[in-house]
Amino acid sequence: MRGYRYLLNKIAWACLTVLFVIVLNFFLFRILPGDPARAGIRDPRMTVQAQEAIRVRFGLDKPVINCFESLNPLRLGKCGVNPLDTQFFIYIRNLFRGELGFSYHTNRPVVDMIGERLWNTILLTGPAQILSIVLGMGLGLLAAWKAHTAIDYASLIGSLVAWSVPTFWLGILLLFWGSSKLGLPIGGKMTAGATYASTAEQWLDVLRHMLLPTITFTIVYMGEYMLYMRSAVLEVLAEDYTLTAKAKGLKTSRILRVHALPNALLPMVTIIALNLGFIVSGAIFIETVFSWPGLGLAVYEALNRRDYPMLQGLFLLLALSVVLANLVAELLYSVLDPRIKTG
Amino acid sequence: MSRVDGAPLLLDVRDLSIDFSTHDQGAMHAVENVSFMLREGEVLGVVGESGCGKTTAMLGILRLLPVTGRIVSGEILFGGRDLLALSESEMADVRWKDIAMIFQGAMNALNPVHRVGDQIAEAYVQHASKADRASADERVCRLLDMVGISRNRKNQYPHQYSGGMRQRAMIAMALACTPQVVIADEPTTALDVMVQAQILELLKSLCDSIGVAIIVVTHDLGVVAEVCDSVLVMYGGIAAEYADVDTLFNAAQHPYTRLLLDAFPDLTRPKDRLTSIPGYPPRLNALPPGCRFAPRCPAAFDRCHVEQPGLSQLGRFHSASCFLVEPK
Amino acid sequence: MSEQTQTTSLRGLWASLKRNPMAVAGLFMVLFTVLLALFAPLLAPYNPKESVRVTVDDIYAAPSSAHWLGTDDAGKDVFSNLIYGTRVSLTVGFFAAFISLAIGGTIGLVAGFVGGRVENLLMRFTDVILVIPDLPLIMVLVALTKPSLVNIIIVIGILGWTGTARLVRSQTLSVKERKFVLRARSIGAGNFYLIRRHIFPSVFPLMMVNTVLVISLAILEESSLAFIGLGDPTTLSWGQMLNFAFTRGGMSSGAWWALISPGFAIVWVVLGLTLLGQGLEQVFNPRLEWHHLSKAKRMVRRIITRSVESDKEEAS
Amino acid sequence: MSTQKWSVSLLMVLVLVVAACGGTTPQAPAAAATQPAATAQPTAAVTEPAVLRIGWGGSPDTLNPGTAVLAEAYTLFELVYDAMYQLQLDGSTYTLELADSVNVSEDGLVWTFHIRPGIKFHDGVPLTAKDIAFSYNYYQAHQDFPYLSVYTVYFESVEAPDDSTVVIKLTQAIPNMESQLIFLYVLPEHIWSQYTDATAAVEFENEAMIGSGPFKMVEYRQNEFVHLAANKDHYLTPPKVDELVFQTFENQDALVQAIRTGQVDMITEMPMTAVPGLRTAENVKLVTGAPLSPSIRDVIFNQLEPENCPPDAACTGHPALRDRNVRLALAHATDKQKIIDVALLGLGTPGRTLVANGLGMWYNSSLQDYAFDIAEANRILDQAGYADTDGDGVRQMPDGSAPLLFRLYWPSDIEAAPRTAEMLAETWGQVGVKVQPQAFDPDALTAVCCPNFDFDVIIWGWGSDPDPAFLLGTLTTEQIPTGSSETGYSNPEFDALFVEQGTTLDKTKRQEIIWEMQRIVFDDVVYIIPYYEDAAQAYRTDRFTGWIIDQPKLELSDPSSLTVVEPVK
Repeated sequence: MRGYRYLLNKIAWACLTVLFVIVLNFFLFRILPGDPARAGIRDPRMTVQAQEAIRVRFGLDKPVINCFESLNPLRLGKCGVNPLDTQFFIYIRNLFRGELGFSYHTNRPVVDMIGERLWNTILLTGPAQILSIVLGMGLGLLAAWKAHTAIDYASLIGSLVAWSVPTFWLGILLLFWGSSKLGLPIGGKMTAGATYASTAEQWLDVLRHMLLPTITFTIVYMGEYMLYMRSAVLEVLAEDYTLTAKAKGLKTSRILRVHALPNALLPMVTIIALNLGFIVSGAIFIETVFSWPGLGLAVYEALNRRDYPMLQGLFLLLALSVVLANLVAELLYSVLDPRIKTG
Repeated sequence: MSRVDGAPLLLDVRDLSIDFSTHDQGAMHAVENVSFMLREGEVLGVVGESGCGKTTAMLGILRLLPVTGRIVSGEILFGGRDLLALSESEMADVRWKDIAMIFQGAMNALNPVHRVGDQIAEAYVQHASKADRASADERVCRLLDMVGISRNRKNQYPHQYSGGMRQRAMIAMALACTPQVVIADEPTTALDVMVQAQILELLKSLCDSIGVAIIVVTHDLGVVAEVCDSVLVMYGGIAAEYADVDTLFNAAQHPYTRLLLDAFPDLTRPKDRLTSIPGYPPRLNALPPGCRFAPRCPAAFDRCHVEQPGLSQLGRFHSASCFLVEPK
Repeated sequence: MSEQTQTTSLRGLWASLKRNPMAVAGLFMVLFTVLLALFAPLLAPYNPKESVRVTVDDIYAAPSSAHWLGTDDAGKDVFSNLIYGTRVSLTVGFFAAFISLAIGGTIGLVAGFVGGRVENLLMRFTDVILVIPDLPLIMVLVALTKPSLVNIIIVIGILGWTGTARLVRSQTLSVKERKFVLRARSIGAGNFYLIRRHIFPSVFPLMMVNTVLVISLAILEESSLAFIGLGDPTTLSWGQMLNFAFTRGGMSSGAWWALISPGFAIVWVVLGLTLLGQGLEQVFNPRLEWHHLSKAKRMVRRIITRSVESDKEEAS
Repeated sequence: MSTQKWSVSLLMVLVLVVAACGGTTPQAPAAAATQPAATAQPTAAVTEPAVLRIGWGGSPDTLNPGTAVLAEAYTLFELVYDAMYQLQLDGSTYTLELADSVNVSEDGLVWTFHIRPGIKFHDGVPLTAKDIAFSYNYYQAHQDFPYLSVYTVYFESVEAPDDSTVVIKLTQAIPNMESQLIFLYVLPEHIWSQYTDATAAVEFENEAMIGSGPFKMVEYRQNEFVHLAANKDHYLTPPKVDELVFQTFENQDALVQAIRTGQVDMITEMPMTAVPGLRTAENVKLVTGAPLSPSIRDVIFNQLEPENCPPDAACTGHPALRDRNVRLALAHATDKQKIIDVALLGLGTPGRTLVANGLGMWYNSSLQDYAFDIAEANRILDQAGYADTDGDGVRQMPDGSAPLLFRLYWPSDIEAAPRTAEMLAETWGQVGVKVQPQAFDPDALTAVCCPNFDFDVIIWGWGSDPDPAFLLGTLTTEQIPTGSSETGYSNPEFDALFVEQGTTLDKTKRQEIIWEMQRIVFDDVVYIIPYYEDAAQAYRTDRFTGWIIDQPKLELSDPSSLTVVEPVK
């Protein structure tokens, strides 16, 4: 059946893309100047031997890859070196063992640091994404149905404004409005060091901390979903089968729910999947403004501290989630659209 | 005399006029004072070149006009009620229960993401009483049998049907609630000749077997001769001639009808050369003064270019709008 | 998208744009900003470049008659910075969009026109670039190439073309199949002639629509980069103003003006561009104004003889 | 095909992407990282426990003293661990902490410490001389510890003959023995002995952080908060508060907003621009002063003589910068007060030498700074032959070979640097010297600066140790190839004095030498030190009282304050 080969092709390309990202990731951070020993504050107490010892600990004394001693400054080296002694192959071997190396900054394994933060990002972006999908698409459906009326223009303008606002700026304004006017917490995931009578109370505290970032997220993403949904539904409502549905005497609500929505959702699946892939990139700004200890904040900190292994791990995770999101979109599209499923 | 002369009157359209408003070119008179009747079991053919307003008139009956269209005058009497006076919800009950329609572009008329069987059932369930709903599945199978589609294709999707089968499915759907009237808008245009014949044969047999009245909109006189009991010829939004099929084919009065017949190959009377009608159909926003057909009418004289001829009654079932045929 | 609707003449463009109120608003906002950028020296009360004796109480001074929008963390007049800032932000937007357009346009055109394996390869390459999340990659490239405005423009341009490439490819594909192209090819027209005479004229308007979108994305991207400290501190873009205001305690010292005005300016330009984009989209690939469920203004005009209440449609 | 199917598929998208993100399985929200094995919480006093909340902008990089680099980590070490000596807030006097007496052999090579009896670790195990000896040997054994191993350079041997005596033999007599020991925190041998090999020592996260100091670790969430509890039976300074919480705020404005709204009781740092606002905020007391560990901002001139250029280094410094007159003129053309006013909003004092004013007696306060005088600067340059031959407002080299056009770099992580660069460009422009400003990524700047010397002028800075030796060492000729020397300055007389101060035991004699070294560098205008940054901290007056703010140095998060502060009645 054509569908099966179609998916195999997609999966093959996804794997190839991931491999490309892995290789790009490695060389990208070897081209960048930078030295783990000197990461952070300059201090005269750092002796040359200490720097050399640190470089050995991070395996940076080995050649980058056969024939290349180092990429920045570019120094050629012996080509006959055993590949397993070069940083590249060690990196690949560790990768397949699930190790992403050690952070320059905290000496802790990158995998653990990402693991701790992953849950926080999902906790923040998950509900926000669902909220913006539901609100955005609901509004989009309504605006398309009532096309060229007050509701349509209002929601269109609203979404365009929401789409044009820089995320971090909206975050800052909400942070200050929320904290000074409503007494909402200023940052972080929960009140520091607080002891909770019950987990329910703890969750309540977390929710209080989540309120403002979630609102920011929802506003920013809702605009985009609404715009896409509106154009998708407009197109569907102009199709012949909508006229047939009306001719069949169906109620407008049923026409929208049974005939228009499923057809409009098809393109939306790809857009939603793509957005889910880019969640972390989007979260960088919101988590920074709200000090929310998620992956976005980890990217910001790792960049400020030039913590290359951590950046490398985070980029890999970002690229992986985008590739997987695309793959899932393709899968879902073929499952949901009978025209592709049945070949 | 038409075959169903004595049958009770189902649909009586009187002086129906429909305008289209556009941004820059003002109002376009798509349909002007068109009147016709439909009796039980009758097959009425509505003939005319493309852009003569025939489809618009049909959509007007079911009030499915696009938002820019407006019915400016006329009455559509059906079952003793004027459809134009109904509220939207009352009209929704009439649609498909009493009057069903088969659209021209059948390719896209079925929803691609729902099974054909479900779409047919949906039409039935919408208008059936609570009790009958249970028998929806069984009813769909009988409908598919009627139109010659095998039952096991019920759960397939529209894209798995050929053009002809999709048209048959549309017909099945149209008959889901056994309506009194079915409007078929160019049912065979997009199909090849062989399939065309089968579809026409199917329509004819359904009309005889379950007594449903059918309006067939077409630009193909062959279809009219084959299937219809009476014919309404339209040109530039007006009713040029309206008669039973025998009178029309043998004693057409309106110059346009005669030219139409000449332009059509006829096995019974060999013609050496088919005459084509010079000129083009009028653009609805730049209609000529006087008779719409005047610019292309070989028999046109000065009055035709000035005045618009009214519809004159020539026989019990025969009328035409042309000065030549006006009783002196 | 048939030829007739493609209003190539500017007057025709304005005629069709005029009908869409949002597009007009967008055009006004964009033109206003461009004028502001052009006549910055005349409009700005102070020249941000020349040195001015600054004392501590000049820092984050509240809006006053001397400084309509107060001063920033270096005592410089926010209003003048804002006006000069339009120049930087617009240049970043236009040039980055130009680069994206050039790359995306060519790749899309070649992929669409040549087709086959070449198309597959180019499109897979586009997917890969799309997959790599651009913000982290930009961070690395800017950190690598010393933060300067030119580098930022190049970096945003290099990574912003995937959308344009896909659009141009699909448009080229659809035009390539057109009869008049096949006919031209059959009478021996060369590839370049075909592209120049047929493909490009119909692809170009869509690229224009996409450009407006890409420009607004570039401006947003620049401000995000500047916010996380990757901008060029020696330039005077809105993003940099936001970064200074945010990192040097703008809010905590109550200097809302230093933070709100640049943010507002960004929203003003980006909104203007997107509204204009919507309008152009409607002109170049007009979708039906209405659809089957549109509420008819008045389905049946009141017939003189009998009062027909036909539009008491209940909300279904 | 009801729409339920669509919503299910949407959720599937979410779950699939989530599960696929990274190989790691997300743990449930860790309620408490690791419960300390230490004694249970202090018996809950009848009243609510006094919890002091502190807000700061950073977070410790790691809790392992060996590998830690950031100041935040050292703040925690000071609270949780003890050392042999404790540095007082005047910046140069040391008091014994773990030991109650010490005697030094005549030749200054053998230091014998008598340890106070009855000291316990937080897990109840007694602290003995053996733990101290183990700790010092442990630091010496790991050369790749960034900072702490360098303090054991002069240790020949460290032994503990019995539980209360520690004997340290030195390779040479050194004057600043106390400053070497204040950072060598004493680790519990019974825990750290399991982590002696190289990788284990570095990978040990030490989250339980068992020490003997006035506070003990309760919970640590990196980049979120650190929760400490008071060690009520500390032998020297039992704290009056019951618990301490350090909360991290990623952006500075949130920090200020936190103290305004009372969400925290004290903040250790703030953006300078917030100072005016906080001065007037109700029940918030703002305090400014020299920081405990001073940070020096310096304008570096690349004055490397070509013959000193290290192998495969670029050495592209502008020749004019080797001429003292040019550096002197630029010193006169630098308006330090304006830089402080604009870049630091007045929160700094004009600087003179690498040794900051916070280092107490070591700071040569007798030096008279170069006055900001554009005319004087122009006069010096005219006299030295740097005329503006082509009239473009930029002077040329005497031989007309090149204009005085200097590349001015700074690292992008110094917040005030861009504004400082702007002002330097302005005032230097008035004396005919043009600069090309360029921000740099810190690591890229390291690669360009040292030991490559591929620059003209850099605005950078140093973190400083309480003892001046390390900082002054960066100006010796031998440091040029190592990269520690930024200026490429090489002065034999200075090198000789550096060696001499390393071996002078007598404090006043050593002070004279160090003052003389600072005068030489100052006269040669090797650097321009625009300012020493002041620390600005604030605390809620309605929450806790007793903060130590009358000392020459200011550090509210130092044990000196945190062990004496008590809730406002």
